[in-house]
Amino acid sequence: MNDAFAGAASFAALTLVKTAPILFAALGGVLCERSGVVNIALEGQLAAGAFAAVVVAGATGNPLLGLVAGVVAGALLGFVLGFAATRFAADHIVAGMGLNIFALGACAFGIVVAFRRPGASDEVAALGNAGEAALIAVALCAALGMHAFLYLTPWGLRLRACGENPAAVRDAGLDPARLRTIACTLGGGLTGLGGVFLALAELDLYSDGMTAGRGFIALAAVIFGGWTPLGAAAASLVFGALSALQFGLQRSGIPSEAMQALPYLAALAALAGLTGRARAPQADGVPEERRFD
Amino acid sequence: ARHDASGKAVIRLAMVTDTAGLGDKSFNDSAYAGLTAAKTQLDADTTVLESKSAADYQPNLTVLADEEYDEIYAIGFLMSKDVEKVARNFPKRHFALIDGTAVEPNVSAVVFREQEGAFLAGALAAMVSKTHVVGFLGGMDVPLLRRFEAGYTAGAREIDPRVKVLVKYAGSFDDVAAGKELAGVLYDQRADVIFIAAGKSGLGAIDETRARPNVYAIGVDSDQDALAKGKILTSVLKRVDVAVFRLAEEAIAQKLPAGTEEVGLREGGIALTPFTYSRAVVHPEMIATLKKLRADIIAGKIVPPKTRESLADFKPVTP
Amino acid sequence: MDAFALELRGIVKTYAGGVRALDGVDVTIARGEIHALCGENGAGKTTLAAIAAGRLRPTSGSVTRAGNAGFVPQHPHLVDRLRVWENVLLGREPRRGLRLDERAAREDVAALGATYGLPVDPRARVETLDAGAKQRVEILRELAREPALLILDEPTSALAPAESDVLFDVLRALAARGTAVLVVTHDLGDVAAYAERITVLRAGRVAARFERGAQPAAIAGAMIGGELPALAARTSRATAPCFEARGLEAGSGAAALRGFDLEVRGGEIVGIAGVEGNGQRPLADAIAGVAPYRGTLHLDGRELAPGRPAARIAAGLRTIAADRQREGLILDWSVLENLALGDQRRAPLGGGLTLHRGAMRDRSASVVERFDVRAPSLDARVSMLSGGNQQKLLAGRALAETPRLLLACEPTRGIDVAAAALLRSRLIEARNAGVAVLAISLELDELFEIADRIVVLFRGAGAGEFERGAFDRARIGAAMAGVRGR
Amino acid sequence: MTRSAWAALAVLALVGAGATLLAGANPLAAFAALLRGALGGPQQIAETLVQTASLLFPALAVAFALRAGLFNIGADGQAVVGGLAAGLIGAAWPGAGALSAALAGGTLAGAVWGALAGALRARFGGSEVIATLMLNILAGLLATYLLSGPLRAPGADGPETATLPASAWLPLLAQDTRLSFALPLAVLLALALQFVLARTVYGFELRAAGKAPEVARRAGIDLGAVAFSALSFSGAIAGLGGATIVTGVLHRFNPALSPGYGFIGIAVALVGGLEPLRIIVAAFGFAILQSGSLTMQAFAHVPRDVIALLEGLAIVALAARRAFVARAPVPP
Ligand SMILES: Nc1ncnc2c1ncn2[C@@H]1O[C@H](COP(=O)(O)OP(=O)(O)OP(=O)(O)O)[C@@H](O)[C@H]1O
Ligand SMILES: Nc1ncnc2c1ncn2[C@@H]1O[C@H](COP(=O)(O)OP(=O)(O)OP(=O)(O)O)[C@@H](O)[C@H]1O
Ligand SMILES: [Mg+2]
Ligand SMILES: [Mg+2]
Repeated sequence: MNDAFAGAASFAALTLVKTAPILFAALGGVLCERSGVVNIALEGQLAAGAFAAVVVAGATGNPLLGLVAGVVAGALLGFVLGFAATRFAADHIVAGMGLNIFALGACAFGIVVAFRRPGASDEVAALGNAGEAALIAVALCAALGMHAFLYLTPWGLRLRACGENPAAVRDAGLDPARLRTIACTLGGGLTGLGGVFLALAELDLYSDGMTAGRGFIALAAVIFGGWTPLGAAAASLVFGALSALQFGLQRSGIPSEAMQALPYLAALAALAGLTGRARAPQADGVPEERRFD
Repeated sequence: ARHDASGKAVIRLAMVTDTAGLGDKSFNDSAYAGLTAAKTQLDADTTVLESKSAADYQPNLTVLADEEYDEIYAIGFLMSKDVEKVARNFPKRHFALIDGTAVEPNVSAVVFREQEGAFLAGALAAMVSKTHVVGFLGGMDVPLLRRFEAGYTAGAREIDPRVKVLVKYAGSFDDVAAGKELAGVLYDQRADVIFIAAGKSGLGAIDETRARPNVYAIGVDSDQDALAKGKILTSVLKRVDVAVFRLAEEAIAQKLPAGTEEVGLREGGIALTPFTYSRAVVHPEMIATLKKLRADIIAGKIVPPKTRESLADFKPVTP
Repeated sequence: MDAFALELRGIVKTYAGGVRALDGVDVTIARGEIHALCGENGAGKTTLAAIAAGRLRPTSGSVTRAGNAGFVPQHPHLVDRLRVWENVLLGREPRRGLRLDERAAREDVAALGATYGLPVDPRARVETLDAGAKQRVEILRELAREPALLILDEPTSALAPAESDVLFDVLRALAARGTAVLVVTHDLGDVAAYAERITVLRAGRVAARFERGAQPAAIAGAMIGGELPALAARTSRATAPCFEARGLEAGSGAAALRGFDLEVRGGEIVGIAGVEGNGQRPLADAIAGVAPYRGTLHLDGRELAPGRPAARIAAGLRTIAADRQREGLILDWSVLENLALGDQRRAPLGGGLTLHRGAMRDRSASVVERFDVRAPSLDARVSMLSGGNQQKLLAGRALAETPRLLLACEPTRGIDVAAAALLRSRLIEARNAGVAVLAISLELDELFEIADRIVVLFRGAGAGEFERGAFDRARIGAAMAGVRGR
Repeated sequence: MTRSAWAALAVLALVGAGATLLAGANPLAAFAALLRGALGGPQQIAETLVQTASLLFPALAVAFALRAGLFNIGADGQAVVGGLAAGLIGAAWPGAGALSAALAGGTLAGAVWGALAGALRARFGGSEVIATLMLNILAGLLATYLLSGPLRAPGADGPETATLPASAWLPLLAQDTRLSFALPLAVLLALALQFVLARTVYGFELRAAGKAPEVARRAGIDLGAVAFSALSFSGAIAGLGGATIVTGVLHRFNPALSPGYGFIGIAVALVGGLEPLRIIVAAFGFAILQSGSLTMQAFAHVPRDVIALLEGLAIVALAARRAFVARAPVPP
């Protein structure tokens, strides 16, 4: 009985730990996409956040500075995506792919430069368990906060309008390009925070490939969540819980791959179940504004 | 060999990693340590090429052969066939394959009997464990890793027939966070000693070990004892560094051996680190037991199993 | 105080493709003046309006505005998935602390609508509105900003006549308060009744200027540089039954169809009259097979299965869709490819593995000729065509061959007078050739010109039927308003 | 070239030079090594062409689906199952026809992998982005499971098939290189796709569905059928690509057969404006970077990651040129 309780508690804890980085990235993605910019660069933003956090925490010995650096790095990538997508009418998917490749390459290269050795950084001063718990709380609150922001404030309304029809936003005397760029930058910062979580809260180092596809899972969470913060949070939790579950379920005798496949199979099954109820923002991914007549 | 500014001949050494890459503080880094040692101690000119896909192996090896590297190390069994082919195309260059079998005359290969070291790790884990539950954390569930798994399980049973060995795989060699989380799961399932053979994913598992009281880990490939002092009982060394360095020396002496060398406990290719930080837990009688088991393995009295299937047939020698 | 609200001098606009849409246009509008801009399709009206509004930069020439300009574009520019109040107040939302003050916003919008006589439901989602309501929302959005100059590009093309009158009354009230109004329209009756001054564009130049009191015929003459073409004559009427709808129920809410019966014979044009939102859209969607419905539809005696647009096309249905840009045309595609849409599986265009480019070219050339589509070339992208020419293309595609049933939704929306007359002639010719034509139009005058029979739709059901010869504006109007009696 | 293109090039050159200096190498030497490695001789050119072929298949797969408005980010997974099928069939095929059987098997396996996403999309409206993404991961797991477990090759230490018999190898175009008939196959495929898209009824319907689904639906085009078939074909193309890597390059199957070709392929496809013929050119351009970077690392001691970094920047810059703007996929 006691054991089962301990099991449940540790399962819950593990679920939250697995959820947090995905949730940060998914929220970053929601913000971006609601403004109309498809953000396929979440993976790169996660990596950049993790990398910058570790480098700065290592150099200064202060993990809080590392946290700030991680957020800034993610935000910078977000800004570049937003700027390219709006001011240069870049195709969002190409630009996002490019940023992913750039960020992963730059981090791998940066490790060599900063730590004089390829592959992984040294261990650096990290945020520890308290930081981990705090960031999990931040992630969950961010979901609520973003919901309030998007649906209850004027800026949220404008941002959503941008994602639906930037031309109408321009008619209203606002600058949709600017709004989109701001949304991308903020979203990038949030995603960067997900990277910080991985590198400085859960661990204390950066290692190539450590994001391990979490950015893409977050993208899936954005879509599953119907492009809403609370939906994305629920989807991230489900992904987190499923991977925590597969960790617990692995036993000798059952192929470990079968267990590892569990979250992904569940996602496919959910696709069949969630019959296209959610709709992407109408102008999501449309690089230029439409002609006016 | 090329000549430097002063006209001295400089030996040129290069290494190609498999897709797992550097930074794991275990297998690949061990090879890299050997190369670095050759660079500083033997004044060699060295380089490393990392492979991004299986299709990169051959061009990586070819480019290095083209660039007149004298000795080219291929790290990992996945490159066996590519080494064979490139070696045939460049008979004047010499290749060294770690973890594989050589066929060509200009290839030296080294394979390790990992299961012997893993066996000792399992025995140690069973002796230290208070819960009678020990864990194994692998990177990917592939035959090489199962060699570790089988040896480890057998070693644990040798000491404690009722021991429960939990086995988990991270599914990847570079998901550090997953390594950490899985170690947590193993510890939560009451394992108090785990053997970590998971590349970079293992770094996370060591992290988790460091954070928990009364649990211990066993490292792999490189000496990982200092990564969590006192919490890592020992590391099962796979002396890739030694093999690499020795081959470099032989290259300078122009006495490179062809063929495949198999190394284990007897040859010193596999060894345990000396419990520098873990004496508080690893008592002298445990060390004595390990010594005896090691001697039995070297003497052939114990043959640690290499696969899950042969594990079933393994009968503890000492009752 | 400045005498004029807008001054355009020597405006030239050359589009990226090299089309010179405007070629030295001067227009001045005084405060408090309603100024109409007329011209054939493609004359450059939209281009000029956009330049006047500051939405488009002229290639050369100067634009001087005395204050801020509001712009209601030809095609709606609304955020479909937001509510009416959100659209109207976007960018100037009332706020309580950091939060949106939704109640205040709704009240503001309702009050605004009441002030200008443009009733809207502030809480409705825009995507559920029909074209007229969208138009009102868009106008309200501009009015909310109290512009010194209001520019409207064909605001009445989606409105019923009565609604247009209301709109022009609103514009007159605005003008009385000193707002200058520039309105692009094809409705010369409105122009004559409401505009103080009129500029007629022809091929990018000013062709004529009129003052209040000008005759519609004179304006039309200046527009097209000749006489209006006469309507085709109708030949004797066939009576073979062709299309039949029984107990049709479709759509939802106020605009749903509730048990509608209809019969269209071959060689007959049946007009559906009604105030917008009385079931026209569900009716059209059910016939086109793009929305679920209950009841039965028969074409030439065979039942049309629900949800199968392809089968209907194969059975001989062609459609002029109500919303040309969303439902009818692929703006990024060429004229040539757009004209093949729907017929890609049938000879002479398709039928086999490949498309027959030659046949596609022949068809396009003939449609462009017969429907007077003004396009730079057959390979030009449709987005480069003016709105009216896009509409002609859409109609031309539906009548490229002789269909069995033609579903024509607002067939002449946004088309200039001459082109509209031409298109109506084409509809009558199709009827003469035995096609069953079902025309859904908000414009009673249009139905009077072409229909053999008019069925009035009220709250989703038939509310009266009138034969040609017995068309009576008053009685039809009464039926449209729900007053029974034949 | 326009001014902004020159500016983009200048930025790239500066960033590249800066990174090279940071790595302690000479930028000019590094650049020279890159070019030499990619185009310096017949061997090098052959390798670059091998890369071109490997990139071309996934790029075409992505482009084909995207023309239907569908975003296939699962080309890598499709290549893995395609390669797996080709490897298993090629290794086990008894007599003649091993190569054809391997290629056909790979194509079919890729098609099935794509069709799974297509069916979810057509039947349930499920996002193909998620489906293909999940199927990527599942493909890797499936391959590792099969080759470490039930279908493990005798003596194999990792998840690999045995070396294929020479009868299952794609014939070489040039002796002593790895350049095989994969390249002409890919180019032929590009030509065929160009024809299908531009000339056939099917291509017309597919493009219509991709550009304006609502218009297409009203024109009698079955959007579900288009989604299913387009993703199946897309998967088939990517699967064939995987099969050519197995039969033409590796001569065995290994789950790590792609360094992310499926992702780079998205960029290649879009830089090529989703036009098969222009994609060939784009693929060659990217292949130069891919293959030159090896030499750059070996000779100039500049980590290959610098190339990834520059490649990423170049893609962003290319995306930012209006000329390359392709319409984004239209959601349901
Ligand atoms: N309100 C609007 N709604 C939709 N599209 C618009 C709007 N305003 C401008 N555009 C589109 O943006 C294009 C460029 O607008 P603008 O006149 O501001 O030029 P610009 O951004 O300075 O670029 P350029 O120097 O190339 O003209 C116009 O051709 C028009 O199609
Ligand atoms: N974006 C564009 N690119 C190229 N040519 C264009 C573009 N927009 C309009 N044109 C061309 O410019 C000319 C004027 O078009 P405009 O839309 O101003 O006409 P209009 O008078 O508003 O016609 P309509 O009554 O049909 O709406 C037409 O020949 C049209 O084909
Ligand atoms: Mg117009
Ligand atoms: Mg018009």
